Amino acid sequence: MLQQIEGSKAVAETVAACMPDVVCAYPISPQTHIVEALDELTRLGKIGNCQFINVESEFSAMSVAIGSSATGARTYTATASQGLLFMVEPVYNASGLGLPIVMTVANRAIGSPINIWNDQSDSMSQRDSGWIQLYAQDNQSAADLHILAFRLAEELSLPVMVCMDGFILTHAMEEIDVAEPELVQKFLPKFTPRQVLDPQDPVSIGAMVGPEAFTEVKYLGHFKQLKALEIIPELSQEFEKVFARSAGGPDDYKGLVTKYHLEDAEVVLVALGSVLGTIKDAVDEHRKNGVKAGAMGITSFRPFPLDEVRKSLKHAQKIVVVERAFAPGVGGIVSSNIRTALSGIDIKMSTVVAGLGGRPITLKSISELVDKALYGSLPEFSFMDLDVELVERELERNLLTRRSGPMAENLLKDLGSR
Amino acid sequence: MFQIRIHGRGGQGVVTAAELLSVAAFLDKQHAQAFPSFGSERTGAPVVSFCRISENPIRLREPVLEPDAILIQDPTLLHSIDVFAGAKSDGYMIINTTKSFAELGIDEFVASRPQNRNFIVPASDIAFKHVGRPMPNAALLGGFAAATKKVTLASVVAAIEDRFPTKIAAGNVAAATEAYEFVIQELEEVNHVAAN
Amino acid sequence: MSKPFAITLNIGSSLANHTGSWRSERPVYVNRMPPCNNACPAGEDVQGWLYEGESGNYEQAWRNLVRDNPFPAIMGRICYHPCQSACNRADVDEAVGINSVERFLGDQAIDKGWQFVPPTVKSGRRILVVGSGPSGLSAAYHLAMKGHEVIIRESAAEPGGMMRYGIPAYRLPREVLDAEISRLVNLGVRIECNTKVENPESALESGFDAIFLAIGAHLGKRAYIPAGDTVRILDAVSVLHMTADGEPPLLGRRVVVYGGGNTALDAARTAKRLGAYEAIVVYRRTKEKMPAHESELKEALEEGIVMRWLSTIAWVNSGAVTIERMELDEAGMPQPTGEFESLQADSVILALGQEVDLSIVEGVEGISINDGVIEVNDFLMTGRDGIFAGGDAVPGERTATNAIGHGKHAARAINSWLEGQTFVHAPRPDLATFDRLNTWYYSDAPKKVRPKLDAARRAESFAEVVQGLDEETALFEARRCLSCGNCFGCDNCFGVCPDNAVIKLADGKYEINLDYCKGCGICASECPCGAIDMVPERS
Amino acid sequence: MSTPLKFYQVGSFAVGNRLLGDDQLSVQSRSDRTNSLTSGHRACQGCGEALGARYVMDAAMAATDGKVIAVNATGCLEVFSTPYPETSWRLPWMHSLFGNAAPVATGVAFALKAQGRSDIRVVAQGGDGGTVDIGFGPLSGMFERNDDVLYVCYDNEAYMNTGVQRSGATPPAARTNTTHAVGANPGASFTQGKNLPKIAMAHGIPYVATASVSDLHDLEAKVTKAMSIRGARYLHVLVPCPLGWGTRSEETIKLARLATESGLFPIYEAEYGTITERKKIRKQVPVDEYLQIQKRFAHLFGPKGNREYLNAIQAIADRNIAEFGLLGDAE
Repeated sequence: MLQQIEGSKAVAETVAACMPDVVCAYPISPQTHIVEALDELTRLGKIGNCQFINVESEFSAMSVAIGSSATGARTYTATASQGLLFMVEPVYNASGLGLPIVMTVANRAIGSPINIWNDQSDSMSQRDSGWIQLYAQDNQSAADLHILAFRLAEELSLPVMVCMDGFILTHAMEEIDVAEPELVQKFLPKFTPRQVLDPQDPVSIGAMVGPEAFTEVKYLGHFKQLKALEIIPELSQEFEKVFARSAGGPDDYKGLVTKYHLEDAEVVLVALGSVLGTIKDAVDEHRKNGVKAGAMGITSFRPFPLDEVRKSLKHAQKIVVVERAFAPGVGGIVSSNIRTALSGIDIKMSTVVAGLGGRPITLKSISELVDKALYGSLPEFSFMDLDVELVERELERNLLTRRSGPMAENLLKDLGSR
Repeated sequence: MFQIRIHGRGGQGVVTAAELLSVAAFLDKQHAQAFPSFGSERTGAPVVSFCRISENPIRLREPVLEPDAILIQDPTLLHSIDVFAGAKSDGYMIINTTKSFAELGIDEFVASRPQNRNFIVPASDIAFKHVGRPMPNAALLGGFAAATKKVTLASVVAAIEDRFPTKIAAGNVAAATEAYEFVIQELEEVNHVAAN
Repeated sequence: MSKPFAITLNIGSSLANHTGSWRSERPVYVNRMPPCNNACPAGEDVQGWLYEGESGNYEQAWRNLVRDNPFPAIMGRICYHPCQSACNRADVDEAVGINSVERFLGDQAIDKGWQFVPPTVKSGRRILVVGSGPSGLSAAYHLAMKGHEVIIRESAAEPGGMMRYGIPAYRLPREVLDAEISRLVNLGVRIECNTKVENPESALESGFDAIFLAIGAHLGKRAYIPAGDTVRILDAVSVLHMTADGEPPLLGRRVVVYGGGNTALDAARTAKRLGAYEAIVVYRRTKEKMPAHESELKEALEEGIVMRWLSTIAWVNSGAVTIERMELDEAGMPQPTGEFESLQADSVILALGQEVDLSIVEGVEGISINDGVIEVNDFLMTGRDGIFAGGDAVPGERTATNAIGHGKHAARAINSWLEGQTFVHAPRPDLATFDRLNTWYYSDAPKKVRPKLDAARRAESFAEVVQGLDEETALFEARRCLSCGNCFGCDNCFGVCPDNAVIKLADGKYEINLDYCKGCGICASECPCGAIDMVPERS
Repeated sequence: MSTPLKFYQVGSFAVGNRLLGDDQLSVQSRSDRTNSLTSGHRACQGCGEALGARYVMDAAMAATDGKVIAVNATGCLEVFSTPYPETSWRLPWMHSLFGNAAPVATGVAFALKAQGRSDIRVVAQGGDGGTVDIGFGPLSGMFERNDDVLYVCYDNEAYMNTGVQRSGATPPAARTNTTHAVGANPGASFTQGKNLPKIAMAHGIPYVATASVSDLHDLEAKVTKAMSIRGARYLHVLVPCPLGWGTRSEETIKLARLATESGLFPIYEAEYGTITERKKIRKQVPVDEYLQIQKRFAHLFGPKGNREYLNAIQAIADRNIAEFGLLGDAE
């Protein structure tokens, strides 16, 4: 039903419609509204016999999920930021064991300095954890991707992370068509686990595997990811049939990527998540001015749709990758994956790190990127709206005295004195 | 697209106000987006929330930087933050106060804009009367509906009724309605003055 | 279900991994010689029959017992149970009351009428046993069980030897004695009483294939004591014999017994029962040096017998006995002190030991006498082929149990001799010593004391003083056995193996699964009874 | 016979007795015991943990009609029981990580609850490292929520899997590879340590007990009792480690026995935070008798020994004896 609803609430209701058996969570902003709503829905008996467990840490949240999933229960949890880092060990374990857990990551920056606002450095840190990662461009897709995620996870026996920008999406109220439980049931069959702890048919799960088979186990995990690249389009098609919309949101292409005016685009902006909306507005603006701009969103970051990305971008002249996280010491994270996709093709590509720690990514700044890209003034790697003066002063201080004090405090002092 | 920025203090229902507004717009068959300023502000701290209303689906995810309307739930904020930042020259401004613009020291700002864009609503008083608590947000929304015509009073009322339990909803509906009438009255006075 | 590769495994698959290859030592179940068995002159497999007794399988226990000793009801009363002195349990709390369980089994057998199972094959050999004391009867039993025809000739009116004529009825009721002897008769042993064998050689010639001399030591030792004629001086053997025959001697009201052995106490206690109001035992040395059994002394004291330690009888005259006080020298030998004292006495009983009546072997070629007893070799054969001897008539400790052991040993030796072979004793296993036990597993359980007849009532009659155990307490006692050195099926090895490498067999035994046994040795160290050895693997 | 017979021959201390009826047999003495941890595992010779784990799991299986799911922390037990391609477990078993056995078990328990399978029970198990150290927070959470899990700690008093390093359960003065027996204060420090049974009791959970591999009947009774209770339960089992303690493989059970008989490892039960039962010491031994057969305490003995430390350890035993009332006749 179409309603004006907060993103978190829509996700919670959609998850509830997927009828999980176990939901476990530890509160962390900006994930809280999702699990608060799920607690209420559980208590109201809206999710059948679902068990909601307040754990004492994210480490335990994912651990409970592992135990629950291995016992054949459909299992859900949500986290963000430091929470995701605190559960890294069981996150890897869940994928290694092939447990189809679905987890929402309400994307948030990672400290230090502590920062509760949005960027994607949390989920990006887990890009190699073996989980499937789906990024939502708006709240409709944030909600819908969960339905797809459960189906995908359980078909492949692999956990899936649905990443949605914290606050920007989780706390935004907008019109969302929250999937009807009857339709969800049509799309999402009963969970039939591939392995289950059952006294009737006992197995040992989680054996120690030595050099003789570890590579093979890892290869099979990789193979499953690649398999997902085939299954996601199938499931997306099926989803569309049932729900009359794409799980990946507007401009969805096979559930893997989104394509916006790519056919003839000379400048293509690439991004993950909610910034795509602003980017599309920018594309429209430039198109009005006759600039052949386009945008590509990546919904499935893991597995990375190398072929689709290559096909979508190979005719572009300039590519600007807008990233909400980066790899210190190297540069872009998404960019390097796109480079892999485009290997052998010589296209000028720039990486712009934007929106770190909640800094607004404005339409104005995005639009300027297109201009700069067109005029060749966009460096290969840069930070959007970086306060150059501020950082240069701190660097100066560092040069002058070894003990220049805490960097964050210095910057704040500087800002205050302006 | 019509963009609204609401200023208030933590605990005054600033975020709720933006959300109610978006629901009202949704009920009026428009597209709307409401979001807070994503802070970790505690009770009493200055808080901002945003709402966008449009005939078309909204994709933009930046904060409202150039508001078409500014709602000020607490006039004491005038001295601590720049509530008028980015204000459009023909934008709306509705402030919860019993004082005059002059008494608030913003008569200069008001004077620089069309007269039928600036409104005073004694929202806390109205709220106190109907709800028993000085929660100004519903009353200000009634005032906003009257001033801007961007949402209907009926939708504001429906949004309030949908959000709150019956008793509280009734008080807030009464407050919104009274504020709505209050602003209509103000408008008439302005028009009357203008006509004269 | 297609399970994920490698990380998910089918249960129990480690059985493919034979960890037995880790082993450098392997556990081996052993049977050691329990100290009770080791100490038993009759060679009873005490642990073996207690094992059956523990489970309440009394008949089987009895049958195991009588494999070695045909008189459990008798021995359960009169044996001084060296088994209990050797019992390892004494170091935990108290020795197992083996003797009382033996008596219980013996009484059960009498009660239920259990009989020996005669051998199915007869040897056709005839053997003469001279004397029906414990060694004679024991030999007869073992020989009969081997299929030989056995004839016992007894000079006395009734069979039993010292068991009848030396041990008072209050210690060994005659019906018990009769019952166990009659069982032997039922087996086919012929007992000819009032038949004195004068010459074993002629007996051999008259168709016996072998002879066992079990003539005992029935002559009371005399000592020269200056005496007048007012005091009767008798010897203890005669007193006891006459009493057993129902013709007790007149001893008077004050009786002094001279000696320190069991017979002295028997005589004193008998005197009490015959009407003496005072019975004093005069002994040269101290209580500690006294050869009589502790329990006998205790019972005697309970009955009012007075002991005069460190005293000798100097002379006897005019209804009085003069005793001289002694003191022990550095070597522990009693030395006169010259201090005298007078005790009133109507009679004096000398209990200074017994001697063998050797007249039967006088003149028999090859048989030699030494120190008053008949000389025999390791197989209890005298210097004369075919003539064997045992019991009190040959060197050795003079106890009924020892005599029964002689009987068994002689029977085996005779049997082998008849077959032209030399008896070879089965090799004795190593002793099950206390240090091999893991006593933590044995809970504290003090011995059950046998009830005794009230002391006041004892002096009035020859009723049996020491009563038997009821079934429950007998079972309790049986279950106190530590089963030293022999598996008793406690499942400890089965339970404590970290590798599940002990297999429990259907018959209550165990087997090591060498496929998985890593040789850690826990089973051996945690075996309560020390029935497992760790043995190095051959390289 | 009217009254049931006691077996004074072996008391109730040996694993079984050929004369006992089926209903009186310990689980371990039954020929048809589950052997939840079966042969072919790769534990060291004389491993106390292998023994303890089989005792516990077999008892749990017996108490639940074979309906147990086991969760295992990383550690020796996990490594020696499930190296690909073989597993020694014969029940549904799962290993996830070092520190998360408790919450994984919580997940299993709640999954079962969601599925309406109240007949299937969950047992989590780990070593002392996984329990008192790295898994402590999650375990405390499991306790505090009163999740329906029996957590069993097999305490061998150090990190044996990684090669004998100190854990929060390592006793004072013990030598490990991170508490070398050199310098002015050789071995582990004389701290209070982390007494997890007491900490578990402080959570007020329905059942907490200590046990050792030296008293099977007590151990089995405690597992059986624990399985009869719903909610969070904790069982702390002392399992000597020949490798880490420097002891002879055949002395594993003896060591566990000496630990309890010296008073260093009190055996007790508590319900809802209150001690309800304590196992009396049968034959008290001085701590020396327990310590001197362990190489990890070798530096306390001999001419260069440390009587002061031995006295301090004896004082700990004495305190335990006084605190728990370990002497005197059994109740």
